[in-house]
Amino acid sequence: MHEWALAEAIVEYVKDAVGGHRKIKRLVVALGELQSIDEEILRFSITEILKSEGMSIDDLQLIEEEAVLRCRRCGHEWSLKEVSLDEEIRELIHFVPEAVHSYLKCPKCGSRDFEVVKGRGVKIVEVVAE
Amino acid sequence: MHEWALAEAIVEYVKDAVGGHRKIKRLVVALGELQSIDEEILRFSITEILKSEGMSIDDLQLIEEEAVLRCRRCGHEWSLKEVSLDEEIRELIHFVPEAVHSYLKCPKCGSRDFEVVKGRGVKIVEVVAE
Amino acid sequence: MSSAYIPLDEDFRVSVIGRRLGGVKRILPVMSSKGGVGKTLVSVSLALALSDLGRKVGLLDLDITNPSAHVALGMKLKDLPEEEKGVKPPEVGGVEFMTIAYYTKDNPTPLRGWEIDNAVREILAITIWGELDYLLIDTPPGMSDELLDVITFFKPAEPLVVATNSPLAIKSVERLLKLLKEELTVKGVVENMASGASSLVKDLCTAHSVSYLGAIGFDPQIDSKLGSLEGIKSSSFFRDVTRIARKL
Amino acid sequence: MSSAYIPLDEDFRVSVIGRRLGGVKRILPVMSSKGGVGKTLVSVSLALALSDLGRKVGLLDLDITNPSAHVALGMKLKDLPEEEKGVKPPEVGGVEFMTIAYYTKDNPTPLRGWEIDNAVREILAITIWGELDYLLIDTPPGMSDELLDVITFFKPAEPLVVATNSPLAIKSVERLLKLLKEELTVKGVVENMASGASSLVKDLCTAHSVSYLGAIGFDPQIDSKLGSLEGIKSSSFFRDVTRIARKL
Ligand SMILES: Nc1ncnc2c1ncn2[C@@H]1O[C@H](COP(=O)(O)OP(=O)(O)O)[C@@H](O)[C@H]1O
Ligand SMILES: Nc1ncnc2c1ncn2[C@@H]1O[C@H](COP(=O)(O)OP(=O)(O)O)[C@@H](O)[C@H]1O
Ligand SMILES: [Mg+2]
Ligand SMILES: [Mg+2]
Ligand SMILES: [Mg+2]
Ligand SMILES: [Mg+2]
Ligand code: NI
Ligand code: NI
Ligand SMILES: [Zn+2]
Ligand SMILES: [Zn+2]
Repeated sequence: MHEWALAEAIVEYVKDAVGGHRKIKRLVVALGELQSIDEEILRFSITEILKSEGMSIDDLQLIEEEAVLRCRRCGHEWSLKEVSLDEEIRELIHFVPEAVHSYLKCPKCGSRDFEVVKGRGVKIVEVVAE
Repeated sequence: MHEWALAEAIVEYVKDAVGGHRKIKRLVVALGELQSIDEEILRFSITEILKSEGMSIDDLQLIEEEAVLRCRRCGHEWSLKEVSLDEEIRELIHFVPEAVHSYLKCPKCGSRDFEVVKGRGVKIVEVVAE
Repeated sequence: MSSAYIPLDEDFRVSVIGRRLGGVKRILPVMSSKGGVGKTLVSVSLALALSDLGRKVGLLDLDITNPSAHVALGMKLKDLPEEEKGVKPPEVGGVEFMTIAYYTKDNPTPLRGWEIDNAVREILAITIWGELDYLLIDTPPGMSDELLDVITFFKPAEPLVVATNSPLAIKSVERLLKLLKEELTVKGVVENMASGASSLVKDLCTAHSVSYLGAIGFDPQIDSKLGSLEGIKSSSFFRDVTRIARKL
Repeated sequence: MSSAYIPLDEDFRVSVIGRRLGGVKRILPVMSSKGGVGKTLVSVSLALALSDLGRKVGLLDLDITNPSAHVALGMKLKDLPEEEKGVKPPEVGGVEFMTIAYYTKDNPTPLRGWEIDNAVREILAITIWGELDYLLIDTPPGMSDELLDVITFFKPAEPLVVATNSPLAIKSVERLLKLLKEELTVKGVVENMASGASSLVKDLCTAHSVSYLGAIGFDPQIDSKLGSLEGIKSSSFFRDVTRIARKL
């Protein structure tokens, strides 16, 4: 349930973004595949925290973003489907996505000098106040 | 005259970029203000080196790019006009532009945690083979 | 380009960092651009010493690509920290201890600078510290992402700078003091592996108008005591650190 | 975002690096993720020792945010290197020596990772090495940009890994060996500040199937000799390094 902590950060950010507004019309949050965020828990947490702040939300969109990784050494791009990451390791990456460099290598050249081009973690895409 | 070394790198890159072509139609190189590249020396060097490789060029465009710096701490954006950099220090930055962090601070908040957003150094903008 | 540093005001994680540190009375990053001067041993021992003196203490290892505070503390990295509306730093020797090593498990973890910065922001956003009198931060050598992030995210930080009387360390620490003094107030300098014969570190403090907080003598036994809390606490290193802890 | 790493195949500077290193027979990066184990002293002394043995030697300080090889060598940083179709590394004690400190002049130079990477590429593109039997590279601790760039740009590199028998150093070196062996052949491990009593470093070599290249004893005089070539060469440290140099 560390999703709650991320939800607190999201709400903190949203509060700033909408100024004094109490009603959020739309909030779009991308969930990068690498971090395996529990969508339902995050949705619940954001809604609860907004409520406790006396705020409401019409439309909370959580959209999944596929992870794309690219090797800085050889240029190869790949997705998580191409590699195997067991449940236990996914759990570690869930907390700090950069830990992926401890467990994965480029499937083409074997280097750990790769980057997560897309789908690392949580990202706010859009906030619209009433 | 370390511009010669950069010209060698540019030609090496261009040779790759145009495959086996011997005639370059257009080469556009941006010269970031921060690095104070001597335009005439660079032009001379590129032309000479191309010639020595049995290659020719129609149109060599060297365009100046103003430097823009942005403070990572306070967000302030500034240009080199806003600060003073004497000749001696410009010479040091000429060789390794990152040395700018040894000599400049954000004019607004005093932090050295700023980045060169634009106009750092030499950059190839366009290569067109015949 | 994808590999960019996210501007502070565009990163939702940054918005919550102030609140996460809200219950912390004093933040003491242990710093030195020179490696091997004793940052990790000083931060670990200082945390244990302050806890023994009855203070509530947290310890955060921010040496992201080479964490080693857990090795000094003898943590086995078997279990993950508890989750409860965030990550609760496990307790060791009375100290709330957080490290990326819980997740990287002593595997090589090569990270480019922007990845280090990303990991730091993530850790700061999800770690739920209790009410603390002191948060000690172990930092890596060099003058790059972790160090700049410490200056950015921990306010007001009171850096403890560790120096030895090696000329290479003196030069590095000089550069660091110059940088730190531009942005914040340095708590002081700790001299480590002090021999008594050299006054280089004291002279450095005078030259840069920072406090000399005390000396830790060379302790030939310390390496053999690492990994055990009782071992560390029985060392002359720890006795010297405790003397410094009383002054903070 | 502006703060991005330039992909290798989009950076014109990268195209010339191979040629710049074309006259170099062997490239020996001196590495250790642990700070303070002696990387800088080993690389400096090894360069001087190999030169004394009649080899053509270059030395490159790639500890970009905390360069210190020039301090050990006693370079004053007054003059800029000569320019002649590039930058000619000045000679010191028979060694061609290149460092960013010629340009940063012992000022604090905090750089984010992508800036370090940029500086490394720039230096490699403009430095004109002579014909060299050996190019030694001093590297920083940690496992970030400089280290990854060494693996990327220097091929084939034969890393010399420096270790001490401190448990923290052993753990760091273990992670480094694991990483290096994934990508290249490690030349071997140098044990520094060896006491004779501990076999931790030898055991590490056995466990990871890398050569143990020899030991450098603890030299209580070495700090007082830094900054002078004659000083360094008269040390027991240098005598031990020379023994290792003969084996390379
Ligand atoms: N006071 C001391 N006496 C003896 N050895 C010490 C002392 N302080 C540090 N050391 C040695 O230095 C090594 C590096 O210390 P460490 O705390 O890891 O430095 P840093 O974190 O600055 O890299 C330790 O493992 C130990 O061997
Ligand atoms: N063999 C040795 N005997 C005594 N002291 C040493 C020895 N090797 C290194 N040192 C000490 O360790 C310090 C750090 O060495 P340095 O080469 O700068 O390490 P690194 O480059 O790995 O950080 C030196 O300034 C010196 O004080
Ligand atoms: Mg440390
Ligand atoms: Mg540490
Ligand atoms: Mg060094
Ligand atoms: Mg160095
Ligand atoms: Ni969770
Ligand atoms: Ni020039
Ligand atoms: Zn690859
Ligand atoms: Zn600023």
